Amino acid sequence: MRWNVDVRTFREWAERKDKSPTPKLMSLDEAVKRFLRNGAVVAIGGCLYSRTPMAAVHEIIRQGFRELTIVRNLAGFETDLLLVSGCLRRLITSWCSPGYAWGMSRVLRHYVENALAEFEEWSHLGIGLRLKAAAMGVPFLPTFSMLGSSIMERLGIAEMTCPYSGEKLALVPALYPDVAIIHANRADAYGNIQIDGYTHMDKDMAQAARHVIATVEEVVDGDEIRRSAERTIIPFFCVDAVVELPFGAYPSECWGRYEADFSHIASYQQRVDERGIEGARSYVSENITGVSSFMEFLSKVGVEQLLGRVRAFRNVVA
Amino acid sequence: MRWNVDVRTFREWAERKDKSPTPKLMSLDEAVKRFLRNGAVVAIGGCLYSRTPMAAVHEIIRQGFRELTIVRNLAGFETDLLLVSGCLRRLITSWCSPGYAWGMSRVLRHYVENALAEFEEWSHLGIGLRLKAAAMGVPFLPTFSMLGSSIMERLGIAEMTCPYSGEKLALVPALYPDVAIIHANRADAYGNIQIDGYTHMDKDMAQAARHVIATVEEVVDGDEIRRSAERTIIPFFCVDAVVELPFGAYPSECWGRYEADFSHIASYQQRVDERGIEGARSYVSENITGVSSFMEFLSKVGVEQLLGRVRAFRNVVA
Amino acid sequence: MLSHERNFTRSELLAVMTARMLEDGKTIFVGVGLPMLAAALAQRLHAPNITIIFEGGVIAPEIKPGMLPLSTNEVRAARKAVMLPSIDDVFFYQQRGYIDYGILGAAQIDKYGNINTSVIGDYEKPRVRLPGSGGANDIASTCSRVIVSTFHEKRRFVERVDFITSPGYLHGGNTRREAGLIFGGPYKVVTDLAIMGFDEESKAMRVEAVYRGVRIEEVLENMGFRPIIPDEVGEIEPPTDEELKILRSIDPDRVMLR
Amino acid sequence: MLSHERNFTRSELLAVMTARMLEDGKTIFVGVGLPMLAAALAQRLHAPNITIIFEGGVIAPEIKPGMLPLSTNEVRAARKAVMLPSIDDVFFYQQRGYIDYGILGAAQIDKYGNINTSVIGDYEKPRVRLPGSGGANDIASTCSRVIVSTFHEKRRFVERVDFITSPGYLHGGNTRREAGLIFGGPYKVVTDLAIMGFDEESKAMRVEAVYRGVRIEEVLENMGFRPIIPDEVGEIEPPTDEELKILRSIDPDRVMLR
Repeated sequence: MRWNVDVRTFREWAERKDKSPTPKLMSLDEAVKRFLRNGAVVAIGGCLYSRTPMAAVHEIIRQGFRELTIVRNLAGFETDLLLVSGCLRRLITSWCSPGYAWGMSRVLRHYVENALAEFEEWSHLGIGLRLKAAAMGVPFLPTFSMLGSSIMERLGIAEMTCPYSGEKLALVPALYPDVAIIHANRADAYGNIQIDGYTHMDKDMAQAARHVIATVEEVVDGDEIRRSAERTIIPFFCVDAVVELPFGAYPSECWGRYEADFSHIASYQQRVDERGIEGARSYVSENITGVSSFMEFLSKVGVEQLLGRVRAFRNVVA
Repeated sequence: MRWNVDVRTFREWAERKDKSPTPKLMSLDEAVKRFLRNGAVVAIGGCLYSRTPMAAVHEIIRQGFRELTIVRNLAGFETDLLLVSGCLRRLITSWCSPGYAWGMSRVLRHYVENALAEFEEWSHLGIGLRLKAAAMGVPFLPTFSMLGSSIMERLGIAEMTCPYSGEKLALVPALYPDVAIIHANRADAYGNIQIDGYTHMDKDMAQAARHVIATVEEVVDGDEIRRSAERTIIPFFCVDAVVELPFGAYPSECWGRYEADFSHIASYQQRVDERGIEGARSYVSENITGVSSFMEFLSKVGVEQLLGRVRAFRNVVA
Repeated sequence: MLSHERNFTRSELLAVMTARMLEDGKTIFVGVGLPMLAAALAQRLHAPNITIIFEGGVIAPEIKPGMLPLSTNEVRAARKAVMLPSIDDVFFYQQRGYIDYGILGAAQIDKYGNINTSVIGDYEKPRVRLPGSGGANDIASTCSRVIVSTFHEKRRFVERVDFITSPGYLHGGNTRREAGLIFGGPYKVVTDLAIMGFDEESKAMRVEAVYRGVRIEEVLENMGFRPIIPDEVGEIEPPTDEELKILRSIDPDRVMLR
Repeated sequence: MLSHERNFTRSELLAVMTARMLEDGKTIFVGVGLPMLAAALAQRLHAPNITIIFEGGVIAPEIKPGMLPLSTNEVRAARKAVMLPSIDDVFFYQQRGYIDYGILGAAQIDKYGNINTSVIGDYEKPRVRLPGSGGANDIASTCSRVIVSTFHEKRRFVERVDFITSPGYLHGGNTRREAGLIFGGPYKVVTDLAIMGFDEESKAMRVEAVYRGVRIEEVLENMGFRPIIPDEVGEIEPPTDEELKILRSIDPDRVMLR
C-alpha cells in the first residue's frame, strides 16, 4: 500500500516530545542542522507569496540537504530554488508556478518532464486534508473532492461508501511531515506562535509534523502572548525551534508587516527567461550559497527596498 | 438506520440560502418566531456557563415551543429551564449538570429517569465531530474516541477499518441542526460574527445549521469588522438573524465583558433543592414567562448586579 | 463578430462575457486573472451584491482598481475582507454548499466539460508539466455551479483531455453522479466566441449562443470535437462601452488584460 | 492511617496523592474539582513545568489561589492562558498524542478500570441519571496516561460497571486494543486509601501501595471486587505539612476541598 499511515509511530513522535515550557530560541543555522535530514519530508508553511519561510529555504540550500520531499499546497519561486540546488526529489502539492504573472515554471518543467523530480499532485483541499487528518490524529479524512478525477486514479486513493448516507467518498490519507517550517508574525521563546491575517494551513501543518521550526518577525515576552492568547494558533508543545528573523519571508509577504516584492521575483524570472536553469542557478549562487546568511542576502537587497515593502503593505490596507 | 445523514437535502439548505449581504437585524421575538418550529433540532452555542444564549432560551420558553431536540456539548442550568417548561423532548449532549458546585441536576434526573425526556449521550469530542462533519459538508468523521464503550454500543455508531493503517475507527455521523443559536461579542448587521476568548464549538455549529440566530453584545459597523477580519469566525452568509442584546448570556458569562453570576444560579438551585421541579417552575414563571422580555428580566436582576459581573471579569483577567 | 467592428481585445471580451454570467447576491469562488476581473466588473454592473471568495482564505474583499492581486493569497486580495478563514475552511464552505459559483480556466477541456491543467502527454514523463489543480479540482467537485472561462482554441477544446484534473461530467450521462460527485458540475463554458452549456441527458457540450457577428462555423473550426448545435442558437450583444470602460478602469495597467 | 493521626480530610488526602503522581514537564488534561487542585498543587511542589489543559479550550492557564473556576469553560479557568483553542482542537491535540496525563473521577469503576459516569441501573430508565461523559470518554480513549482519582468506596469499586462511559481495559487482556483503542489506557487509580495499577497481562486492577497506617483489609473491605494483591505492597507517606499548607492556600475558601 503506497499510503501506509502508521499512526502508532507518528503518535509516538508527539508522545515523546519534551513538553516542558523551555526556551527554544536558536539560530536558523542550528535549527535547520538539528532537525533536517537528507530524505526528510519537509512541509513549508504559508502559501505561494504569503509567509514563505524563505530564510529557512535559503538555509536548507546552503546546508546542502538532498532527496527532500517538499510538502506545500501552492508552491512557487522557492521550489525552483530547491530544484536547481539539487535538494528536492519529490514535491507534494496541488499547484506549482512562479505565479500568475509568469505562467509555468520553466525550472519545474525541466525537472519533472525529464523525470529528475517527482510531482505528486493532489487537489488543494486534498493537501489540506492530509495535514488536517494528521493534526487530528486520525489516519484519514473523507471528502467529495477528487472523486472521478485522474488525480484520484493516479494516486490510488481509497474510496468508501458512507454507512449512514450511502454516498461515495474519497478517503485522504494523513501526511505527517518530519519537519514543518513556518514563518509567523510573533512567538514567545517557548514557541507559542501567533499569525496575523490569513493562516493558510500552518496550524494543521505544525500539529501534524514531528518537528516544527518557526521563524518569526518578532520574539515577544511570554506575558504578551498571555495577554493575547486568542491569537495563538500553535501551542509551544508542538514547536522545537524559534528563530527571530525580521523579513524572514522576503521576497514573499508577511501580512501585517510587508508586501511581497514582485520586482525581486521578476528579476529572478528574467534570469530564467534568458538563461533557463543556469539563470536560476546564478540566482542561487549570488543570493544564497554565495552569502553566509539570510541577513547578508537582506543586506544585498537593501534597506530602501525592504522599507518600501513595509510602506507598500500600509498603502494597500489603508 | 438511525443515523440517516441525508447530505443532499442538508446541502440544499446552504445552496438555497440568500447569500446577499443584506442587514439581518431584528428583534429576538421575531428571530425566534421566524426560525424555530415545534420538533426542531436546536443547537445552543457556548459551553456550560460560557456564552449561553440565555435570552434566546428565555424567548423559546416564552413562545412555548414543544418537542425540541436540544444539541449542546456541555449542557447546564438552561436545560432545566427548557425541561420544566415542557419545551425539550431530547437532549443530544455529552454532559448535563447545573455545574460542579451542585452536582447532578434533580430536574434532569426526574425527566430522564421517568422517561419524560431522552438523553442521547455522546463523548464531548463526539458532539464536536458531529457538528464538524456537517460544517465540513461530509456525512461522517472518524475518531478513536468512543471505541469499545457503552456509548458507542448504545448509539449503534458504525466502525470501520482504515484502508491505509489497518486501524479500527468509530465513524461519527454528521449532525445538521435546524437552528443554531449563538451568543457572541459582536457582529455587523450582515451577520459577520466575532467571538472574543474561547470559541468552543460555535463556528462549526453555525456552519452546520440550516438557520443561525446570533445574539450579540454589540452590533458594530461593517467597517469595524473589515478592520479586524482576522477575528471573524462566522461569515454573514451562514447567518439569518442578528439581535443586539447586551448581557444576553446572563447569568452565564461572556468573555471580555462579564463573568458568570454563580449567585444567581445558586439561588435558582436553592429553589430546586427546596421544592424540586416546582421550584424550577417558580423560577421560570417569575423570570421568564412572567416577564415580557429579557430586558425586563435584566431589570429585575438590576444594574448593580450586572455591573458587578463586569467588574468581576476585569478583576479576574487583571 | 467582424473584427473591424471590434473595439476590445479577446481578454476584454472574455472578461465581460464571464461577468454577465454572474448572478447578483451570490457567492463566487474566484481565481486571479480574468475570473477576478469578471467578478469585480459584475460587482460594478448588474451584481453589486456578489461576494468574492479567494482560496487563500479571504471572504468578501474589496478589490481596489489598479491594485490587483497576483495571487489569491496576498494582502491585495485580502483588502477590506470581512473574514480571513484558513484555506481548508474556504473549501469546507464550498463542500457544505455555501459557494454558488466557481470560475475555472482550462488548458484542455473536453466535450463533457472535464478540465486538464496538469499534464499534456503522459503523466509520468509529460510533454508539458502544467501548474496543476490548485483549488480547481475542489471547485469542480463541490461548487454548486462551475463556469469555465477560456479562449476558444482547437488545442484547448479536445475530444478527450489527457488528464482529468477537474471533473466535468466524466463520460457523460450519469457517470459524474456514479463516481460520487453528487453536487454541482459544469454549468456554462464562456469563450471569446460563444456561450456553451451541457445537454441535460447526454451531458455533452452544446452551443447555446454566439456573440453577434460570430458564425457557428467559426465556433466549430476552433474546437477539436463537435459540440451539439441546437436548432436555435442565440445571439449575444458585444461588450457595451460602459462594460469596457469599467473593466479598463479596474485594470488600468493591463496587468490581467494582457 | 489511624484517624487520630490525621490532620487532613479525605479530599485533601486524595488531592495530595493525585498531585504526587504528576510528572514534571508533562501536559495534563484536567477537570474541575480535585484534579485541578492536584495539578495546581503539583505545580507548586515537584512539578513547576507541568502544563494544565482544560477541555473548554484553554492551554497553560495560571490558576489563581482563592479564585478557582467552577468549570473548565470560564474566565477563571482561562486566566493568563497562552492559547484558547476550540474544544475540538483540545481533543485533537490529545488524539494526536500531545497530552500526557488525564485525570478522571468515577461514579463506578470496575476491575479493568472501566468507568461509569452515565447511569446507575438500566440505560433507558435509569435509577440514577448521572451527568455523563463530558470529555472523560475521550480522555480514556486517547490520552497517553489516565489517572483515576476517586474515593475508595464499595459502591464505586464494582465488579462490572453498569455502563462503560470511559473505557479502561474492557474485559482485560488484549480486549482494549482489539476494540481499536491502540493508545493509552488506565495508568493508576489513586484513592484515599491506596494507589493501584493494572497487571500487565490480565489488565486486572492491582494494589501497588497503601498509605501509612492503612491495612490491606481496609482496602479490600471498601471494594466490590477483589483486586490483585502482590506479595509486596508498598507503603506511602501521608501528606506532609508543606503539601497541606500549599493545598489549603490554593483553595482557602474550601470550594473544592469539601
